[in-house]
Amino acid sequence: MQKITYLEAIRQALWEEMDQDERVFLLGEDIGTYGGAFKITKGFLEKFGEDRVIDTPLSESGFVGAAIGAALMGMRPVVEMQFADFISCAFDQIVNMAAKYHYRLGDPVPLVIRAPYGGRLHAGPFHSQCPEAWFIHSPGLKVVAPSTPYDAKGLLKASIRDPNPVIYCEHKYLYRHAKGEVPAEDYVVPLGQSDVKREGTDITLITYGAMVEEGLQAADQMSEQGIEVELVDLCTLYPFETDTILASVKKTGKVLIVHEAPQVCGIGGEIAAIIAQEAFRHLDAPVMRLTAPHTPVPFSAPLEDYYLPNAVKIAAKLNELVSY
Amino acid sequence: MQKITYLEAIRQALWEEMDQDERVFLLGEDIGTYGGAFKITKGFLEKFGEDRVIDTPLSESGFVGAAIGAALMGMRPVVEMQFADFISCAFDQIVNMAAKYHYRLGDPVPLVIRAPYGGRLHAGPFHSQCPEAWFIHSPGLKVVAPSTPYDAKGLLKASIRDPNPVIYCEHKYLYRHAKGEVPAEDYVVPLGQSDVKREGTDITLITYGAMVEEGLQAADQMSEQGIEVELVDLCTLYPFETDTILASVKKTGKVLIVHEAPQVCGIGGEIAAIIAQEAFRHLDAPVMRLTAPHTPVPFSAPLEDYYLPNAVKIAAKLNELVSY
Amino acid sequence: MDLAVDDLLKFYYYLRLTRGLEDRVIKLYRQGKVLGGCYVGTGEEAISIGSACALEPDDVVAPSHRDLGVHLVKGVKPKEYMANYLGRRTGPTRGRDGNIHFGDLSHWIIGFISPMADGIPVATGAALAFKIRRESRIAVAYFGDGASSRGDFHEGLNLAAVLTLPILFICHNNQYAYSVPLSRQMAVQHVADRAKAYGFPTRIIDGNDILAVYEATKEAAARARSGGGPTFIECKTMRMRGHAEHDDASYVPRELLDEWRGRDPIQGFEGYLRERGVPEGRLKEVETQVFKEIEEAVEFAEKSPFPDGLEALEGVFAE
Amino acid sequence: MDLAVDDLLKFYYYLRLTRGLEDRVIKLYRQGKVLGGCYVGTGEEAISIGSACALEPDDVVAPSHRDLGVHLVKGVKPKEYMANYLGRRTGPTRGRDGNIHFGDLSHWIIGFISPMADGIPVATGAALAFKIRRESRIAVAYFGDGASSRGDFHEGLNLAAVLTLPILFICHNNQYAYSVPLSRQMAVQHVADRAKAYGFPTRIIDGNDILAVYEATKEAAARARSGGGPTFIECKTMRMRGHAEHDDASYVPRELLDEWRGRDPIQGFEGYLRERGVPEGRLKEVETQVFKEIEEAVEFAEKSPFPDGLEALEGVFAE
Ligand SMILES: Cc1ncc(C[n+]2csc(CCOP(=O)(O)OP(=O)(O)O)c2C)c(N)n1
Ligand SMILES: Cc1ncc(C[n+]2csc(CCOP(=O)(O)OP(=O)(O)O)c2C)c(N)n1
Ligand SMILES: [Mg+2]
Ligand SMILES: [Mg+2]
Repeated sequence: MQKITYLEAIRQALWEEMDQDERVFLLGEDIGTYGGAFKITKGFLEKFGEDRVIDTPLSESGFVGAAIGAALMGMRPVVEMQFADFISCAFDQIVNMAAKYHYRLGDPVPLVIRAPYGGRLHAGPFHSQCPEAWFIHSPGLKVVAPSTPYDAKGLLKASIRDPNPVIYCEHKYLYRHAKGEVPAEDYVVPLGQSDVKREGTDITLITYGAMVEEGLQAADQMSEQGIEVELVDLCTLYPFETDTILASVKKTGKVLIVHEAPQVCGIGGEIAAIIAQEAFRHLDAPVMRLTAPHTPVPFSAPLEDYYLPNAVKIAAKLNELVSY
Repeated sequence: MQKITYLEAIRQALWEEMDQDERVFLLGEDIGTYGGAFKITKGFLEKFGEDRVIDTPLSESGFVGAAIGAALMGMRPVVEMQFADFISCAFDQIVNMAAKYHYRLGDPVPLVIRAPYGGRLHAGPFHSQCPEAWFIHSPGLKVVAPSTPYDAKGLLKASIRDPNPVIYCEHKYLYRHAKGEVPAEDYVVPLGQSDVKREGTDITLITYGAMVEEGLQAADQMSEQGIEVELVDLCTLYPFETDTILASVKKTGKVLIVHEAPQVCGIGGEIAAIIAQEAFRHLDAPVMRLTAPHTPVPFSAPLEDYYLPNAVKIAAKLNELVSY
Repeated sequence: MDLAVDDLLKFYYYLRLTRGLEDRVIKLYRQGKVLGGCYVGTGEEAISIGSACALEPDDVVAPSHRDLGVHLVKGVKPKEYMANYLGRRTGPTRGRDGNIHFGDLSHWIIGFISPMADGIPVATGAALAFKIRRESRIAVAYFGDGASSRGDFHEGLNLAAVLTLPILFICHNNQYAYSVPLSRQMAVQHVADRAKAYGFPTRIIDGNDILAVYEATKEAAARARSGGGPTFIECKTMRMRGHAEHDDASYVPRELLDEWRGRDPIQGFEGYLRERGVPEGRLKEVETQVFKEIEEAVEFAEKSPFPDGLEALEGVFAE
Repeated sequence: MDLAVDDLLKFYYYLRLTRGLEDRVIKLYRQGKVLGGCYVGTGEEAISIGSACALEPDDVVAPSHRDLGVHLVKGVKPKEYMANYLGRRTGPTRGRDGNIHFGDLSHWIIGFISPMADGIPVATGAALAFKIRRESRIAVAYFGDGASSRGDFHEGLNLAAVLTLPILFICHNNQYAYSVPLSRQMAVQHVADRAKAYGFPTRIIDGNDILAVYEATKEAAARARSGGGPTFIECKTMRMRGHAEHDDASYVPRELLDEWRGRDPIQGFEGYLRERGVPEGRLKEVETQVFKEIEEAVEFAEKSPFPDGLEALEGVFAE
């Protein structure tokens, strides 16, 4: 199997879906001639032409709205936000127009919005945000956040083939830092399934995106102390799947939820609440969370390092749980 | 003491703050000549003049941005969203400009955005939404949601005097349905304090806004069965206060959290997670939530009635907890 | 432009039907049978109908909240409209959304939502789909003067211009945005002055003259269809009632309303029909027909079941 | 307009200082000492400096990401700029935000944030505050051609027009938005053609001629101060480097860059100073002074401490 980067996996998914379905087209800033701020669509303009790789003016609400209209006409637009941070400029079109359309009128809106998100690149408050919770809380949207090249490719293909608006959160740090095996032949990773990235018996660690790799490193450290951590990767943040989570919790009795987004009203609280309700009798310790603090994402290295969860901090929390 | 409506309480707070602090001024659609879609600012134009009661063009992002700029110049703008649903049109200015300004540069942004929110008026998907969780999740914003005329007036005054951006969620159903005593003399209800609206020993019911009255009715029903419910009104949704909540939970051992906003990534999940972590040993039953389902707010009476939590549904949940 | 009498009577039929349905809805509202808001386009019917009649069946429209006529011309049935107002399961939204917040892609109508101007970029995207697929269809976005102050107006029109898309932007300039007169919405005289910023043709016409609207739309539609790009059509008119039925519009100067009452698009068109020698009988026929349809619609709606509460949970996602 | 030699040398000083600081930052970036993005305004300095020099000390500016010169003229120190680029505690954001994403109200500078055009409504609100308080101050919003495609441009300019606010809108039209040329951003020739939509005066000037920028700003500022409302000033220029330093801008035609290299605002102004008979010595003085300040700034920044991680938690809210 080919070993490729997360970025290449996203590129391949886009390329293959455009190649096999002419309804698929791309809209965004600098995605054509320039090939995208992260060069994900490099070569697409040459291959698929101006009609299907559209450099838009700087107007997120305008081109997201346009993508919705094209989707209603049976196209399968994939919008690139240059950075997830600018998705807030299109917020109204996403939560009011796209999200509610099918519920109100029964017509599908097959739309994917790619949101390059997350920190660790010292890019400051406006190029590092994690927007997922806003959209998880908005009925009518699906939200996806892959952690590996395999998932990135399979989930993007599934998102493009899905008849609903999908916010596809691709972590910028993983673009070049995550490498992994990806089959050459066509496959999808279905939306709405979480994935056990590591089996274990003692503690359940629930996370997604860039925190999966950190969690796995922490799990290895714990393993040296004889503590076996089971890591559940949510993969899809809405609709998220709870069976895997609850099965794991019932096995381990201890849970740590980790994410990079701010804690308050994040997905971590939601999952913790569900566990506290559904697996109440099986818990041997309080459900713990490790997230970013309730601040904007700071720029300077020492600040951002302090701000972000990582393997060391995860291991420390896991140890707290052990000794509970 | 005067017995006034929730609407009148908001009107008085605005009037008195404008009267005693000339930095306070109003921006919004139809708030001048017309007195506002809900007539809250009726008479303000005549009293305070065109400079301080500004009818804006239909452009939420523009006038919220302008309010931020005026706040930076030392003014105390109070923006009226005609309906909270349209706050999504100003989302970027709120979460990127207003919320992050003080953290980045140390300059305060004393801004209040009044958001008439909530359902029960059969106003459909675009005039009934509850936006609070989006903003609770956005570091740098305070979020307030009063349930009574007393709180509405005191919290609005506190919000206007606060040096930070505050999203003031005023429930449209309460405008005319909530009446209560309000002192004539100046007072504030400090931000960041929850309020025990009913004392009880058996179950803790945590809620806010229009669900407080429903919760109190349910509590009375339970009381007839000898179950004493303690109702904690959050009042401020961020920064929310946990001491009162935890003290109550430690007393009762059972918790129901109720809100009108969709469940996933709502404040209910956050509070449940905190309780599950902080009061783990004190819980005699799983923390339960009763919220709106994960759909847009439907229009037709039977649908909206089904959609919204109410006293009957709350009582049913409380009974579940009793018999747990 | 010489239209056959039957075409003219079709205009007349839709004018009467639209006015009649909205008058009837106002009655129902007063009787407390309509929940939520009650929005009508009284006095602005010629804009919706004249333009929609100039389109091909598979052209796409994104009507606004004063465009019942567009829905009717595109094929929405009076009973569907009534059922939606009354929140019944038989309405196009099955009770999920109210009044004219609906649409129907089987008639190529994009659903209206409240945030003003949101339909503009969406209609632009429909036009983009046609361009990509080399279809000779066009899209039409409808909106008011107030909506043209929103960023989505700017972003949508600009995108359409840059991509030379087959779309018409039709503005009901009814001189008010709720209570706010034009003078407090913009510092230019015409909404069309704003549209000049985008580099495609703009026109200003009498929105109360259905023939002028029809003609302007036909001409712009032909240009759009042949790759000539967007056209902006500002239709001067007047909002003859409150913003919605709860609003007595006391902020509107009487004289202004009186002036425009004299320019009612339906009366005006009736006069024209008589000049053209259309026999009274034909007009009466239309009126009886319309009356019948309206009463049938009301009866249908009132007899229709409400949705069951449980249905509230259905259809958030497409399968 | 006849400026004293000292004023001209002040212009020259800021031009040199700006260019020098940014060249130095590029070096630091290449040495891997700058984290995050590296944005400079090479070739556009005359716009920032000519306009800022035409303002009163208590006028408020909302600079964009090519406006280092505005910061310097308003009083930001080179060392503060350097310290911010290097993420040190001694920078205006104490390491919380990077590069030119800063501001300082003690110098009446509204902080720039990334979402393009967001500063436009905010500056408009500052102008609104001045109008409400009857202060004779004005606000100035800076932005690029690309930013003018955003809704906030439309909403901000319209609000300023309707309320007749004391504000100037100064556009760096450097012909590209990242990789997107004007022709794919708008279907009109000038950004000023867009601004005509709002009903206040617009001007198009040579952004590489600092005297032209100064003059145009002075004139517009006087009008704004005396209640005449907003002015839009489009400054034609060229982005002479990549969008940021990671970008080689290979998508920009060589000839275009060559043409504009011949129109460098600093060289051009030097020529003018010599014509005016300003002695070489004075120019050399400025250059030595600037060089000294830059090296001091770098030294200060590099010697400055990084913030402690814990500081990340401070200051989300004002007390
Ligand atoms: C973004 C947004 N803000 C506010 C409103 C509330 N509102 C509904 S209609 C209206 C006025 C619309 O004026 P115009 O566009 O001229 O349409 P008209 O009602 O005059 O036909 C307002 C302010 C809204 N629907 N959307
Ligand atoms: C709302 C928003 N979308 C996208 C971006 C990413 N981006 C940063 S600068 C830029 C181009 C800006 O062009 P222009 O306004 O002309 O300024 P210039 O860089 O040319 O000076 C883009 C697309 C952004 N900063 N904000
Ligand atoms: Mg209007
Ligand atoms: Mg530019």
